[in-house]
Amino acid sequence: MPTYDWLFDSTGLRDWCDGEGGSSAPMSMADLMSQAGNAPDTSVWQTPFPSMDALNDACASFPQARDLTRGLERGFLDIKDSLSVVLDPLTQPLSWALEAALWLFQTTPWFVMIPVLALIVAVISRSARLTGLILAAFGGLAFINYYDYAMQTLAIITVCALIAVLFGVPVGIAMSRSDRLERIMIPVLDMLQTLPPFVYLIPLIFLFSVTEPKLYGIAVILYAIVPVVRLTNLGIRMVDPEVIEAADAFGMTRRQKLYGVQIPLALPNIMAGVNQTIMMSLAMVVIASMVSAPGLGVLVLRGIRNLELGVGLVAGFGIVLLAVVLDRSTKAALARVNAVQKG
Amino acid sequence: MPTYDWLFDSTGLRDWCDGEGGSSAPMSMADLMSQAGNAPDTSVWQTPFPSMDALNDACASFPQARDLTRGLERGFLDIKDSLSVVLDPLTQPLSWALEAALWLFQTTPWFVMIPVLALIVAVISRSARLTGLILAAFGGLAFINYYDYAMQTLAIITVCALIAVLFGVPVGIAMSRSDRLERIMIPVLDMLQTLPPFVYLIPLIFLFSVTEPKLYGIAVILYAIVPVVRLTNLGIRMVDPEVIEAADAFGMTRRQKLYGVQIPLALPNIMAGVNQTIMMSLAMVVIASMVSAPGLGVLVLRGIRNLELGVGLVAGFGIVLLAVVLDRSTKAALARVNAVQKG
Amino acid sequence: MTDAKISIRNLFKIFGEAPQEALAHAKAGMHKAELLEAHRHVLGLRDINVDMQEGEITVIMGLSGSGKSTLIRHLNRLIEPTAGEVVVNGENILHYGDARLRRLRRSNMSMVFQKFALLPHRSVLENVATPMIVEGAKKNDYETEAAKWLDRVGLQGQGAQYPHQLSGGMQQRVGIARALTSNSDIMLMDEAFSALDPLIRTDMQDLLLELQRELRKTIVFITHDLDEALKLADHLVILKDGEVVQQGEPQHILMHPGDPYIVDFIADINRARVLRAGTVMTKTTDPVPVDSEVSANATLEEVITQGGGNADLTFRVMNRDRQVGVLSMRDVLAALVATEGVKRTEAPAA
Amino acid sequence: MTDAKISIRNLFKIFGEAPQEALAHAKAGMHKAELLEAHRHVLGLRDINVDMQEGEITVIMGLSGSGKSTLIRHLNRLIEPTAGEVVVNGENILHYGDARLRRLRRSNMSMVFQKFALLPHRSVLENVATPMIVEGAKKNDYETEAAKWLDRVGLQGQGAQYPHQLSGGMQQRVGIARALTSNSDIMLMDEAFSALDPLIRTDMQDLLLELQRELRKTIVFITHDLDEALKLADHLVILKDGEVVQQGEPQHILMHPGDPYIVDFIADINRARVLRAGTVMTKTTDPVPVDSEVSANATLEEVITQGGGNADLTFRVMNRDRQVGVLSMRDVLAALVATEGVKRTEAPAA
Amino acid sequence: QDDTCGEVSITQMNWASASVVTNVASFIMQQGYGCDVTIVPSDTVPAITSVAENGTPDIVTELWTNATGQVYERLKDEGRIVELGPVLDPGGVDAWWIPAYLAEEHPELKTIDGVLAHPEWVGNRFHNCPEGWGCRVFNDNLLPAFGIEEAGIEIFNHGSGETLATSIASAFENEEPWFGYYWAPTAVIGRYDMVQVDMGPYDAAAHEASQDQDATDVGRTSFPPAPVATAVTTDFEDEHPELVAFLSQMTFPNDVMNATLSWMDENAASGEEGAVYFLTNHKDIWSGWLDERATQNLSQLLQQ
Ligand SMILES: Nc1ncnc2c1ncn2[C@@H]1O[C@H](COP(=O)(O)OP(=O)(O)OP(=O)(O)O)[C@@H](O)[C@H]1O
Ligand SMILES: Nc1ncnc2c1ncn2[C@@H]1O[C@H](COP(=O)(O)OP(=O)(O)OP(=O)(O)O)[C@@H](O)[C@H]1O
Ligand SMILES: [Mg+2]
Ligand SMILES: [Mg+2]
Repeated sequence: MPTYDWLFDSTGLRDWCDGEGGSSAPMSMADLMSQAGNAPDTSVWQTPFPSMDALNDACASFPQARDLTRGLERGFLDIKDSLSVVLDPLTQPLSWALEAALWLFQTTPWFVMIPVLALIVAVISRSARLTGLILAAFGGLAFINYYDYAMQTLAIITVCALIAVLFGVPVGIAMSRSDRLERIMIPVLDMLQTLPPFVYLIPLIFLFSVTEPKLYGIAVILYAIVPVVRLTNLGIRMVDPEVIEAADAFGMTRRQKLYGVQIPLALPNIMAGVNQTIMMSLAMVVIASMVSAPGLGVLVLRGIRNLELGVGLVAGFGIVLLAVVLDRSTKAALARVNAVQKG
Repeated sequence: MPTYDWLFDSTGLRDWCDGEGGSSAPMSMADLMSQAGNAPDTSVWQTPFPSMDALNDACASFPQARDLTRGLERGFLDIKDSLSVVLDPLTQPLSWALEAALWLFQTTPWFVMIPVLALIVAVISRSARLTGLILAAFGGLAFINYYDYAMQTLAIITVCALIAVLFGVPVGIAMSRSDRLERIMIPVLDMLQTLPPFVYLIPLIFLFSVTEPKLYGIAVILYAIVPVVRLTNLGIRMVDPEVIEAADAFGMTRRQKLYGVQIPLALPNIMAGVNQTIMMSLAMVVIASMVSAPGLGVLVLRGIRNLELGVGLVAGFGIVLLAVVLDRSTKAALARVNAVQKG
Repeated sequence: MTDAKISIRNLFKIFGEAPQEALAHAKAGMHKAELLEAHRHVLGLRDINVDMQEGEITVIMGLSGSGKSTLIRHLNRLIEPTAGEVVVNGENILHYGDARLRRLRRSNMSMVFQKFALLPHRSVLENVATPMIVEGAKKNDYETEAAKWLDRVGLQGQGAQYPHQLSGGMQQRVGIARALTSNSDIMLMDEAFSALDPLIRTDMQDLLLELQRELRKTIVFITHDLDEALKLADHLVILKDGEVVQQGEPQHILMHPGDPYIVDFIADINRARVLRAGTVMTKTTDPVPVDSEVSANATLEEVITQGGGNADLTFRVMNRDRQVGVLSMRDVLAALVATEGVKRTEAPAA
Repeated sequence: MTDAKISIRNLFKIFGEAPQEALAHAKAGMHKAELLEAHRHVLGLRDINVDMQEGEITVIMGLSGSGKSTLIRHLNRLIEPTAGEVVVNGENILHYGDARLRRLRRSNMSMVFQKFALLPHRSVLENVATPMIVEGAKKNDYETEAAKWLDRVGLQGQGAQYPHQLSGGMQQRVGIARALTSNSDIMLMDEAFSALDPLIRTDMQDLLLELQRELRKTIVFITHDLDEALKLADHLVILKDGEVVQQGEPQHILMHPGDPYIVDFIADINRARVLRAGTVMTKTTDPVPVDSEVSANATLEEVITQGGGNADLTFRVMNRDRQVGVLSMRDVLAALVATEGVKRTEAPAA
Repeated sequence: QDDTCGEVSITQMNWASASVVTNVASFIMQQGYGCDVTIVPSDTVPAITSVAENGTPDIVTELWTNATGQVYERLKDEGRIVELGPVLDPGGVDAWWIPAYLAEEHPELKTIDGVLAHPEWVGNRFHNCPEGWGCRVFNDNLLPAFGIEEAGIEIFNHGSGETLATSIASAFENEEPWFGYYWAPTAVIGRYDMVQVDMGPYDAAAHEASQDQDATDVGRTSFPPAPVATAVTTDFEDEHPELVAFLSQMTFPNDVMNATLSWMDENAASGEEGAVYFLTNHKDIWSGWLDERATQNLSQLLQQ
């Protein structure tokens, strides 16, 4: 069976293989079957890839793939403590912010909260229709007793999106001003967007106490920060070069140019980024609920775990409703920014 | 406690309330506490929203919120059989396609598969570097014994993205030709993108057996089809109106215009949609593994379930690697389309 | 005038939600600015009547937004009018059905566009062959024909390239070749040369005139450049705010501008280059004592050159070997500065 | 020539990866096309030497891609040269540090842009006040000053509007007002009028000339329109492929084009409108029998008008009440058609 | 081998012991009975729902029947599913646990009264099940019954089993107090040395009541062993009597299962490898599950 014996025999590594106490892999199902007398036919077509396990078969000293993943795990656990000493206090404010927001959104009575939300939307959108939509949406959710869950979700999204914007915009600005930073950040952003959130949740769980809200806060922020960074960078880089030239020609300093020209002109793009950031934090609420975030996500999970179709669907549509409301409100704000500049 | 008694008393509905055998909600924790003599202070600030449950408190005949979700569930279960009769055969080919692809990708030996993949990429990208990347990526995955999982994931993505494109492009074309259809479709697409995939997994589990691959196939396709539809529509609508005018001026029929002008010119956009569709199907692999899709997602889940940090991380990076490879390859194809047209 | 190749009659075009209502106002005498103000409708064209003769170049000019593009797009019905008739070859094309309209576009009219509007994904040869491909021709059928026209516009051997590999001037030549391939007798050109550099532009104008001398198509040409208009036009139509301010022979308009707007417009023109002996001569067939002969088509510049700087000559003006008038250097000089006079005296509308 | 306000000496600009290497080739005599072909570097400017006098309008013209924008951007160092000097007020600005350069841009130079380049999120008044706001002025400080210049360009009371609410011509006026607010003595204008309609363009040219008569700034003006160049220029620089083909007084260039390229360029010009009596007269201070007097600055068109069409007059040409030459109508006519002759005889370079 | 068996599908739940059970069953059915086995990765509720709605998969194993709510009971009543026998002997363990080091330090904590008396020793926190799990229902009823909150212990509802497990792991990493619900046999309990908190006597009525989501006044009770069963569809029962016989016999002693799980943990082994480990080391156990024909088919292996 060990196809790659010859490799170690011919290179004279046989001694090393047999020498040290290398561990051999546990028996696989295929091995067992062959023992049971039903060996799968081993034609040339079945030649295994010279993978770590195949090589370990031939030479016990060669590490197995599982040694690799274990090593990774051990390595992480080794640095985990020092990491957590640094990160824990740094991220503590996030926990506080989330707790405070959850407390605020939940203790404020509905007859204060709903009008306040409607008022905010009315002010930023100047649209009666949209304000009506807000009232109807939250009224509807409250009527079917989903108000508390919706508020929890809203609180989490508010905090996370706010923090994502707070960090994302400066990062985007920095990227727009340095081609080198841009070259470094773009793959990082790409990775944040393709890496399944579950994957970075695992180390996070080890780093922080699972009972801390920041656990899901960080997961949501990491996932949602990408668009605002990207679009801030893009927006500033796309500012009409003639306008930038004019700013230079009139002797503006880099600072004046940034605050007086680039950011204002990139505002439509930045706002589009904010809109997407909010949408993406909303997309994460279900996954966040897997690491104990309260809100509508919990109901969706309950729906899927118990196959309570109704609960899952209604909570899902609750999320969609929140999404529509937030999307419309930010787009209305965006439209007003655009109207001033025309673009 | 029932704050809204007056509502039913004053409207003369009291009889109706007490008449029929309406079910009263189970006693809540708060009720229990008040019975225990520890009634929370009920100031005006605690007035509950006139929600279904609050009204049910006051009037037993008024339905509770859970009646709503239960009703929804029952409604779905009632139509489920007829739905399933229609959908089951319609979607059967998807199961076959997935099974065939999984079989093909898994039985083809690695020393055929890897070169074939590299060759495909070499042909579409004409880039030695990219081809090298492919070889390195799959070789690396194989070396750490993740080859089989990667192939399963690749098979699923290939089939799902292909089907998404196959359906998405015509839908996008139809949208671009009818403003009405566009108005109808845009909210549907928005919803598909904001609804957590978990939510539509629930009814799918009811509809199809968990043994059928189409269960996750449909979930992946529903999630991934959005960008290709959107960008096909956008691409065709954005074709330079002067070129369209030229086509009209030379007497092209609608058909000639579509195939000879609009689709070729929208190709860069359509390709960008295909790229995003592939990325989104990849983003779904972990969630798909929750409903029995094989592949790297299984390992990610195993990583978090068994707290095997290393396995989760490596599998996660395997997914990112696949993402990078697929992204680069489709972008290279896109670049070649663009080079011909310059844009 | 009924034998005109194309004849536009009482054409109105109004952009907006309810054009028919606005049309009533326009017919009642409202103009562009008022209609926009009072009814939020854009008056694209208002009561246009133009005849375009077979084998002539009709130039439509006017400032941006004056309705030039709107007008030319009515000729092949890329835009539907709000009211009025467009008669081509004696038939009102507004009565055409889809198929008949397509036939008109395929075989009677071809168009050249300001931004070239080539198909970027097709080779130059395929672009030139577009009108034939539309008719279903295969590569074998169209190859020689398309190559012929490509040669004709001076792009021999470039057929295999793609549009983006060519310069602007070359792309526009492809556009012209494409229009010529359709073998239609009417060519519509909407600011076909506006996107080009001045020197290349002069080249293209010369190319067009050369082709026209040979093929004698009916050409409708749009420009907002007066020099270009005067160089090309047999018949000149000046639009302003969707209305025809003046139309007629370019020489005539130059000598008798009908409107202060036109006076402004022609103020900068190089009159010596544009005015012709036949326009400024004193008409007479009487034999008079003269120093030399000039053609009625000669520009004043040519007359002056011919005179060698001599200031007191008198010429006999000839048209096809027959005297049609006489022209003294004094008339020439007077014509060179005539505009100012016209401005002050308000010449009657042509 | 050392007392020029701005003096450009041996300026080279090469775009590409390794400009210094390519520079050696350029200095060794390579031209744009060869450099691109052989070394994949774009020759932006090659050995430019131009002096711009205080209080004059220097017009730089040339076809698209000839390096006009590149040149003007060296004057305030928006582009760094590959080699050479730019001397402003006697100092080589290439030695300036950041702060000193900013001072130069703030107080000595201002710029007007082809596409206006206004700040869309600021009101018109704030846009006009940009140079003062950059210096840290508050609303109170800049308001009157900005309003003054806004008046000056004919936009009284439009200060509260936003740029997108104005038409193109009005936006360009804002751009000019902005440049004027900086109170700098040098104004750089890169195709400032190219985006405008012909009639509005004429307006703006007149506005510029009027302001210039009054404020006597040093203006560098870029255009690819010869008519515009001749109308505005005190000194005309003609670029081609990054090199100066000819520079000098416009009248002189017209009469003595140094290059077939320039001949092509000026072929279309309205000479009567552009040539002046002083240029074509016979220089003499001897009293001769004449019919009338003209100013040396009068255009030939004005001379002809003054002659009332009379073809055999002779004028005394006066400059500040002193005779500087005589001009016969025969000279005038000869000058009107001179180009052809030059083309044939290859006039020596100016 | 004969191929009278045909195609069979069996679920594999997403925790470690279930994957051992499934792989063992699958191996025996393949090698012993000549079946063509498809393993369907799934979860308790989706699996049971799929059986209810679509009649597939054929075999659901390691089914914690307490966690399935009424669906399972209904299916049994309707005669669409047949429970064959227990998978674990004596059964699954539901319990409230504390880490062993905590029990060593404060032996009082081994009883619930000790915990209630010294909530600070367990970190003033109870780690509860996620929403949607069967255990959540009875925990929510039992927690007030024991007066956990009144004692000053905060109840933390986890979002998923993963965070619940990690909280144990991270408590062990840092030797911190931990108190909460978990179940066995599992990889986590196999890996970490946990002690069950003694919750007093078992009260069947209270236990019954605690299964109801809407129950109000539940008394104190400890957990009985949880039934963990193998179930098959009635169609399957008719068609494959020999497999039904085997599956009814298939019962893993708890200690063997725990040993297998901790071996898996030490070796970072997959469920498949765990099954192989069991099959090679405990032939005495599984040989008793087989009928004659299967014994013969597997004789080569059994004799080694
Ligand atoms: N589809 C439309 N909807 C509304 N208004 C339109 C539309 N098309 C043209 N117009 C208006 O009609 C008028 C004439 O437009 P047109 O494009 O014909 O002008 P033009 O003379 O071709 O100008 P340019 O030189 O800029 O091409 C303009 O005021 C324009 O705004
Ligand atoms: N940043 C740059 N990188 C490379 N080449 C450049 C760059 N900027 C200008 N060039 C090249 O330098 C040459 C001169 O360009 P410039 O913009 O100065 O021309 P211009 O005379 O202003 O033309 P236009 O009339 O089109 O504005 C052109 O060939 C152009 O392609
Ligand atoms: Mg137009
Ligand atoms: Mg330029």
